[in-house]
Amino acid sequence: MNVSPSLYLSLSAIMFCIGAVGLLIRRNPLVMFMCVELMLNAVNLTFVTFSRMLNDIGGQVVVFFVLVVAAAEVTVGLGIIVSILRRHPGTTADDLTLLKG
Amino acid sequence: MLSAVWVIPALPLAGVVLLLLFGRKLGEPWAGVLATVMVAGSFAASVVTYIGLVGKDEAHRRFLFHLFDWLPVGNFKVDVGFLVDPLSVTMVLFVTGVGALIHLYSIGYMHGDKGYPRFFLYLNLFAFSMLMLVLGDNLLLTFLGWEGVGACSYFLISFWFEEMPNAVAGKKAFVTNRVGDWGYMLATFLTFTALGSITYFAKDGSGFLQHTDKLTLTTATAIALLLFVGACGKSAQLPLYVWLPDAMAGPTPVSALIHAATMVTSGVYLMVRVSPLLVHTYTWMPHVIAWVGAITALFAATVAVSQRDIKKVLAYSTVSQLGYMFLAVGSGAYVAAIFHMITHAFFKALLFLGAGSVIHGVHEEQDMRFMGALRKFMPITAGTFIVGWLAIAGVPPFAGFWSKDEILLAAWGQNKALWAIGLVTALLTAYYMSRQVFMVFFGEPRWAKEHAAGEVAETEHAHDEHAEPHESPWTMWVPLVVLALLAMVGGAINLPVKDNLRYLAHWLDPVVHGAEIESAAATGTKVALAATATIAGLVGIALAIGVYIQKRLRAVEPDLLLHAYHYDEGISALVGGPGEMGAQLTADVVDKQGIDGLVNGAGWLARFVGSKVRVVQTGFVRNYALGIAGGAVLALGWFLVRAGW
Amino acid sequence: MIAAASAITPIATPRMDWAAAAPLLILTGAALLLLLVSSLTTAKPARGTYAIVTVLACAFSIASAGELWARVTDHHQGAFTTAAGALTIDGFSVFFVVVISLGIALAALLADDYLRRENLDGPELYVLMLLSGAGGIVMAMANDLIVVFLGLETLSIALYVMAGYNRRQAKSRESAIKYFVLGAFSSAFLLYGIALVYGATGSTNLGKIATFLAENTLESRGLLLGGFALLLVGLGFKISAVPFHEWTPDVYQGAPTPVTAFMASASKAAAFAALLRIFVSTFHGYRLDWQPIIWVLAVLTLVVGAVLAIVQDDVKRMMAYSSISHAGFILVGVQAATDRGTSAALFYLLAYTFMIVGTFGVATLVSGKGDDDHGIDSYRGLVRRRPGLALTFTVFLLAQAGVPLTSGFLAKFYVIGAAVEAHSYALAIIAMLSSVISAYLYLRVVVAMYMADVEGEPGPRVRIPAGAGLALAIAVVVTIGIGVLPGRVVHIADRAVPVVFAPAAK
Amino acid sequence: MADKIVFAIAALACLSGAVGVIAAKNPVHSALSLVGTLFGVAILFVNLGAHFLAAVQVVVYAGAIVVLFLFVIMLLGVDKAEDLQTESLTGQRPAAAVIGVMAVGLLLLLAVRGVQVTTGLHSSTAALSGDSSNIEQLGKALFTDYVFAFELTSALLVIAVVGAVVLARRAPREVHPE
Amino acid sequence: MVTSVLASVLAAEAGGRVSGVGFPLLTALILVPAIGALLIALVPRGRGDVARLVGVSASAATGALSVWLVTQFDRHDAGFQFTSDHLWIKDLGISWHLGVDGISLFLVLLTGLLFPIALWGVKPHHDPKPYMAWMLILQAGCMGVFLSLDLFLFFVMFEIVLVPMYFLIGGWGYADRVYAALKFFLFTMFGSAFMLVGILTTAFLAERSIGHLTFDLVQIAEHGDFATNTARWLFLSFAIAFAVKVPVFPLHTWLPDAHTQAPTAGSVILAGVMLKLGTYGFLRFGLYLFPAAAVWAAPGLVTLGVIGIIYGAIVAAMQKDLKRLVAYSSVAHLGFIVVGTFALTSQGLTGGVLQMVNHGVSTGALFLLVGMIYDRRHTRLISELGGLQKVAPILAGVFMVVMLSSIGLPALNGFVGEYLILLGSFVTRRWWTVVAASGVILAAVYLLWAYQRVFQGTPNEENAATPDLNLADGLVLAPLLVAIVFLGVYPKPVLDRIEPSVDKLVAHVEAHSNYRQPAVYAKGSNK
Repeated sequence: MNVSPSLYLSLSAIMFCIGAVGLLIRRNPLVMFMCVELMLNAVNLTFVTFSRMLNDIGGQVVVFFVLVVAAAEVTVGLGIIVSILRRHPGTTADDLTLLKG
Repeated sequence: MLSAVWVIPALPLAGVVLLLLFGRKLGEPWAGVLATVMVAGSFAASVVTYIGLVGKDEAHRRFLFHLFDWLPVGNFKVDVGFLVDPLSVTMVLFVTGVGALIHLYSIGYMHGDKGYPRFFLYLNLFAFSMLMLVLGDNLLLTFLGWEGVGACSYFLISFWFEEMPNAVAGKKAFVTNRVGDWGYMLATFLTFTALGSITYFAKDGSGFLQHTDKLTLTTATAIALLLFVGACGKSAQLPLYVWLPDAMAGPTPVSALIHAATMVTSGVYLMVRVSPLLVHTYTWMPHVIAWVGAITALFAATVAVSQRDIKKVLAYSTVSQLGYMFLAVGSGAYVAAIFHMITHAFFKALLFLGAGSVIHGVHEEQDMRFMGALRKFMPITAGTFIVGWLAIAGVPPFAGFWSKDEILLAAWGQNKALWAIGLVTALLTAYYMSRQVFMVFFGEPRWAKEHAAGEVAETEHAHDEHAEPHESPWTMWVPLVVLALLAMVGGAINLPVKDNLRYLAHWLDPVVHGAEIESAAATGTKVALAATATIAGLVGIALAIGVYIQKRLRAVEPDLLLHAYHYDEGISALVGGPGEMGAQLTADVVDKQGIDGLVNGAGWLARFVGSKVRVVQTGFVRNYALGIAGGAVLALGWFLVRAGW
Repeated sequence: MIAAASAITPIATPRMDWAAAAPLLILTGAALLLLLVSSLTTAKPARGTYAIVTVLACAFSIASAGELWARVTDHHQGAFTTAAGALTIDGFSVFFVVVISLGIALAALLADDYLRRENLDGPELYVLMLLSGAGGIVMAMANDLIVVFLGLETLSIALYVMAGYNRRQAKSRESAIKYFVLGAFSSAFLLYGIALVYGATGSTNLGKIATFLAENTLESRGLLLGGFALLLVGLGFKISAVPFHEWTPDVYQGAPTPVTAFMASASKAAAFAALLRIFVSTFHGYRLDWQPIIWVLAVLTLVVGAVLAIVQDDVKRMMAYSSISHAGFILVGVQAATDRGTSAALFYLLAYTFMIVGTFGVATLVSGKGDDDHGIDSYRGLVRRRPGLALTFTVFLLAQAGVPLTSGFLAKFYVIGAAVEAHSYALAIIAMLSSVISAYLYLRVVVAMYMADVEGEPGPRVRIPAGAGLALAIAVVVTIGIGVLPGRVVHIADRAVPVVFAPAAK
Repeated sequence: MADKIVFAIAALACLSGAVGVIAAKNPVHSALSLVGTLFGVAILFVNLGAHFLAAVQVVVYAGAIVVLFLFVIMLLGVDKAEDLQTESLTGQRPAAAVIGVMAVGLLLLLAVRGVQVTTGLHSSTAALSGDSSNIEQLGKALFTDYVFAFELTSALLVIAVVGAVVLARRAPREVHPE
Repeated sequence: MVTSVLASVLAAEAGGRVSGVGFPLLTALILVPAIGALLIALVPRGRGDVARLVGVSASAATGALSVWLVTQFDRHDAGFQFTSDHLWIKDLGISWHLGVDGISLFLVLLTGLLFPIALWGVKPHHDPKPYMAWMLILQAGCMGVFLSLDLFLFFVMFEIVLVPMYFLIGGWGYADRVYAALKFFLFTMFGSAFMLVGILTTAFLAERSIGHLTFDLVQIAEHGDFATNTARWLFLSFAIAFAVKVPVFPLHTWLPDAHTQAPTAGSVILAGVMLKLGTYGFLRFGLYLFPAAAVWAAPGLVTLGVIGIIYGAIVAAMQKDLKRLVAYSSVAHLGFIVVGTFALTSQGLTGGVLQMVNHGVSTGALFLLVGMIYDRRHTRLISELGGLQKVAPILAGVFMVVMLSSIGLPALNGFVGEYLILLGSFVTRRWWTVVAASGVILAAVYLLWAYQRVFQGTPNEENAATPDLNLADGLVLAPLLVAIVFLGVYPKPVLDRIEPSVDKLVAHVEAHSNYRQPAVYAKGSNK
């Protein structure tokens, strides 16, 4: 591979941070959740890059599992979001402040 | 025979227990009788002991009677045991003797008082404590008696506790004494540290008085000073005399017994007891004692001049006479001190009881301005009182003359100035005592019209307002007569005219040997001094006649003296004012707000911080995420720094 | 075709020691059973059936754990790995099997009546509990970071659902989504951490990592330590260590109380299991690098938890905060990075499981229908209405305060001992002082129950159903029992330290 | 050279997609730009020789997950634009910015410096550069070293199903317990 | 195996004598009240009288046992007697190790006798059942503290006593009871927080020199060696806990609240027994474990003690609440005990130990009396009382005696203790003692003043209605009065039993530090 792995890693790092920041600044729960997906993807990229560098399949296997986890999370997560939005459409993350203090 | 000594304190103690248990059942007069019998009994026992001691030859007139160990801890050993030697026996004799008489007197005096049994309970308790004080064979046992008599005087001064002033006076007495006791205790500590023992004399020679030579000058002086502080408290010397005048709040027999004859003299006793120690102090130490005594004597005498309360006069006179005794002690005339103590016990007790009788006669009136001409109504009282007056005024051949003479002689030997002060005091004494006698027994009766005028604030007996003054019952005047006799001939126990007539001196010699300073003055000087003293006394009397009988001279009774130079008021103001304020400050500001404030503050702080921090818990999920991200960044940063990147 | 088919060489699947996985199998099996039966049969089963099944499953898993314990403590066999080094069966994991199973069982007992009361009855909650419990056990057994991750997700995802289980309640829903969003967020960090560690060591298998780190010295530790940082974020979130704790009070308060009990006991235990195995054992060589951070986390967690707890008026939330402070205590044990520290943490977790389940159990009962009356006022004068319950609650509270002769005291004693042995005296003292602060809040509740003079009607009489009653009874007995005679448990905890295996030679 | 270009394009896709996700007012647009990112990542996977993963990435993520997102959005009709100008939480954005920047910095540091020193033990599971194909290796690994994890995912999926059911089905109407 | 053998050897070395009385007497002392508490739990809620009966008899039984203990005690053996030592938590080297010596003997007796008196003498105003149960637990705990020879065990007992007292104050106390109870609990817990750390550190450091982990007091004290500074820190960690309990100025502010708000019996026990936990701790765990450090810290603690004496007296004088006044007087008295303890002379220490008992008796009696006054007048405000001596002479008399003992009048118990303390401390710390002795004056001031305001003067009509002591009250107070007089007149039997152990302790201190007890002028060497 003649693209320096550090580029891949940097890319994933940036993606990860974008995702994180996105979760911090977006109010729409769905979008926030997408940001999580972004972060996971970034990590995936990292894994694959490392597996490449280390010449080891393990990293890729991990990505496989991450995909599964992501899928499961999405299912449940969306379920939760739905159960809320269905009652009060347009609820944003900032509207959920019954519990505080 | 001597080993029966334990009976002496045991009897009054028994009296205490019995009165405690059955006092109320016995009631009047049997409670009083019981008490009197007990003390009389211990007087008898004392006589027996005395005889026993006389039986021994001079060298062996010291008998130690061990009862049981009291506080044995490590090398500190204190037992409950009695020291029988001429000094203690002398004390015991006149304590029990005078005590018995006063008990007898009280039977009549306290007639009809609801606290009758309680009174005699206290009296017996006092007798017991006093005997422990004088018989104790170590400083601590003496201290036990010392505190005991203090407590009793507290009980008895505030005997009529419904009257707040009495209660206050009692408290004052106790606390002031405690100040002295503080010195006393420290003295015992120091003695123990220095000599490993606080027993006066021990069979194995370990008593601290038996090797005072081991002491450094400083230590010895320190011990002596501390003990003297104690003595000042108990014997009402400057600056601690303030409690004694107030102590007159108690029943008159109490004033006679405790605040004239016995307890207040225990300071003198203590000083004489430790005379072997005083020898090893710095030479200025005796001077301190002498000067304190002299100044107190003069001070009190001047104050007595303008007192109106019949008992207050006697009180200040007592203070003054006690000063005399310390003057003697300070001048190395221990015998003279004891001698004066005894004679003083006679005539001052006499005077007090007489005063009591008068007060009784005029229905609890104490202000001399509302008396007068009483000799017609209570002849016996008057007669005996006059004897007492002559004795204290130092008119030969009454008892007072001899003892006072001895002291002045010693003072002369010590320091002429001291002698001068003593002389002035003698003059004043004669003056104010004459004043008292004239105001009370001579002149025209003032009580009747005063009563009519009804100016009298503090008369309880309003019902028999116009009743005539009357003579007291026999139980009261018998003791008066006896004491009067003693006051007349009391001097006989120590006549300086011929050496072999100085019984007391010889008797006490084993105790004060090596400490007693024999007057070096020539016989001529002695006579001259005696004459001067007598003349001084007579002058005083003459002045009084001029003022109060013939009314040629105007009476000088300045308020300054009436208020005793405002010394007492000053102290009270200090304690009650800034003192109490400071304490209040400590309690409210320092303790409540300061320390406790800090404690509660800590609790408050936790809650405050909590209530501030909880706002971070906004409930906004994105804030929480922020926290997590922030934490992540910090952790990452720290680790990378750690990794050296 | 046939040739082609025959050309396929079968994969030599690794040996699987089924007995070792027995606890997992039992729990998941029970879950599936409940699921199938309840979905296939229309008839409503006798009340309490689900709970009973769950409890039985836990009982069996504990029994199997007993078997395993005998095996791993046996000198000839000892600890071992299975499933191609994915799982480690050692005293440590067996201990957690017991703790987590207990957590499930007790929570199930609480849930039984609760669900009927809130009219949510159904097998799902139990299924989820069992599965997430299984996930927790996996975390404890895991010998591979990715398995840890999967276990964690299994645990969490189920918990997200459980938190929102009482859908009619806005609070419940809110707690669910908060927990979910933050959980996903933090697990992303965890994953990144794993990635970094993988990059630095070339493997996700703890055994391989350990041996690699033991045999080689990295010329630059940056990648590895970066991994540490992010791993700590992920796990710190789960154990609700400050500053990753903020979800805890909200979720604990909002979730159905039995679920809260489960979270506080089982899921916290699982997270700590992972933390201990990864850091204390695997990264032991690098403890000088991570101890300071744990130190800071511990202090923050202790103090913030305590200080915020005392200003709460809602008992459920109060206990949430106090559970944070307890996590701080356990972190003190972790920080010691010694075997004793680990044992102390284990003991603490075991003791804490009973205390906290008991506490939330009482809360479940007192809150009454609607699961809403958690204000401290609803405890006022409880001693008049239910002296027994009040006394029980008092025991749990005092135990949490660390009063002697309760398991709580010994737990603290043990943890502080570990810290002291590791010479972190400052931490020990801070911990004790924070426990003084938090004692205040426990006493506040006690005051409300005993000393508040309630004039007027004392309020509704609290119903104590059989299941919850049983759970409380067990909890209180154990809490005091361990407190008085802790010798046995201490002995076990002492021997239950994790073992990290070198990879099976290929 | 070629893969450099590929990388450049893919990276561009990733980043623009990512930015799009967090910058788009409308959730639908976010979802779509997420797809962009996912594709970019997939391409990079290919570039890195993880062909199977690339495929799965497209299928699962783009094909399933994002669709699910869109589905929900449509279902609940929450696709109205979100106003990104205002920030209700004071200090949230600055803080986020600061943290973001720091995070980027640190992670880049790791990425750049970390790489040169990656001395992990090589091909601990199985060497990529073997004769067998990526898929085969992956499969092998899944069923040998990672078999337990693989099995565990089943539990995960069960939970997902149950959870979805529990959460999504209508709440039982209030029936008063006996 | 080896350890157990070693342990037994050490125990033997430490002079531990196996119970001379057939059965584990000390364990019984702790268990009897505990079991009594359990029994009360079984009593039906309605039957308060039964509960009370059980409570009184259980505590009385304990009292009887403690008396028997004293009779069986061998006064020539300075070491620990009746020891019983059983392993409790094996893996941590914690054992149920009990023993009694001259220092603890009379505190055990005090605990044994004061509880039945308090329980019998004062009826709770409500809920007798839990009240009795808590009291018995408290008694068990206090016994445990005085008997335990294992650091862990000691701490357990030291802490456990908080709980019953907390409930007693909070449940049966007066207006401010909740605040007082919380303050008491948290304050003490704050102190013991440090001690717990100290205990553990001690054990783990001692492990090096002993070879195995143990919390056994005797083993650690005899065989553990600590670096100078370490020992100092450890000593301080213990000292804080004890100082709070004593309480030593300035950690005293919990005391007035707790004592004032507690129910009468609570105050009696609090002042009579529980304050001694601190002073006893100083002796048993401060001096014995860290002799050198104790010597090092002595000046500071003596200073605090002296401050306490003066300060407590001054603040007491200004109190408006009679009970609070007595409470503050405890601060002063405990100051004396601290001074005596850290005088490090056999007189000072012996006096200190004796004074613990004395204070328990006198102040216990004082609180009983204040309680009786309260029951009659329903006020503790000095300003509202007055002239009681006229209407209740016996009450007044008894109060006077107790007060005088507290003032330290010779021939009463208070004096003996205070005198020995001052004597002992004068030998080593002259000037401190000079100041401390003035506390004797102040004590007279505030107590006599209080007596004057409460008992003397003419009573107003409310006070005029005050009934005098009845027979029951008299019987409650009688034993205390007897003790007051007896200990004042003939303390020898008590001193003889205390002193050997104290001397042993002092010798221990001398052996492990450069401190030497100053030799006062020896009696043999005269002439």
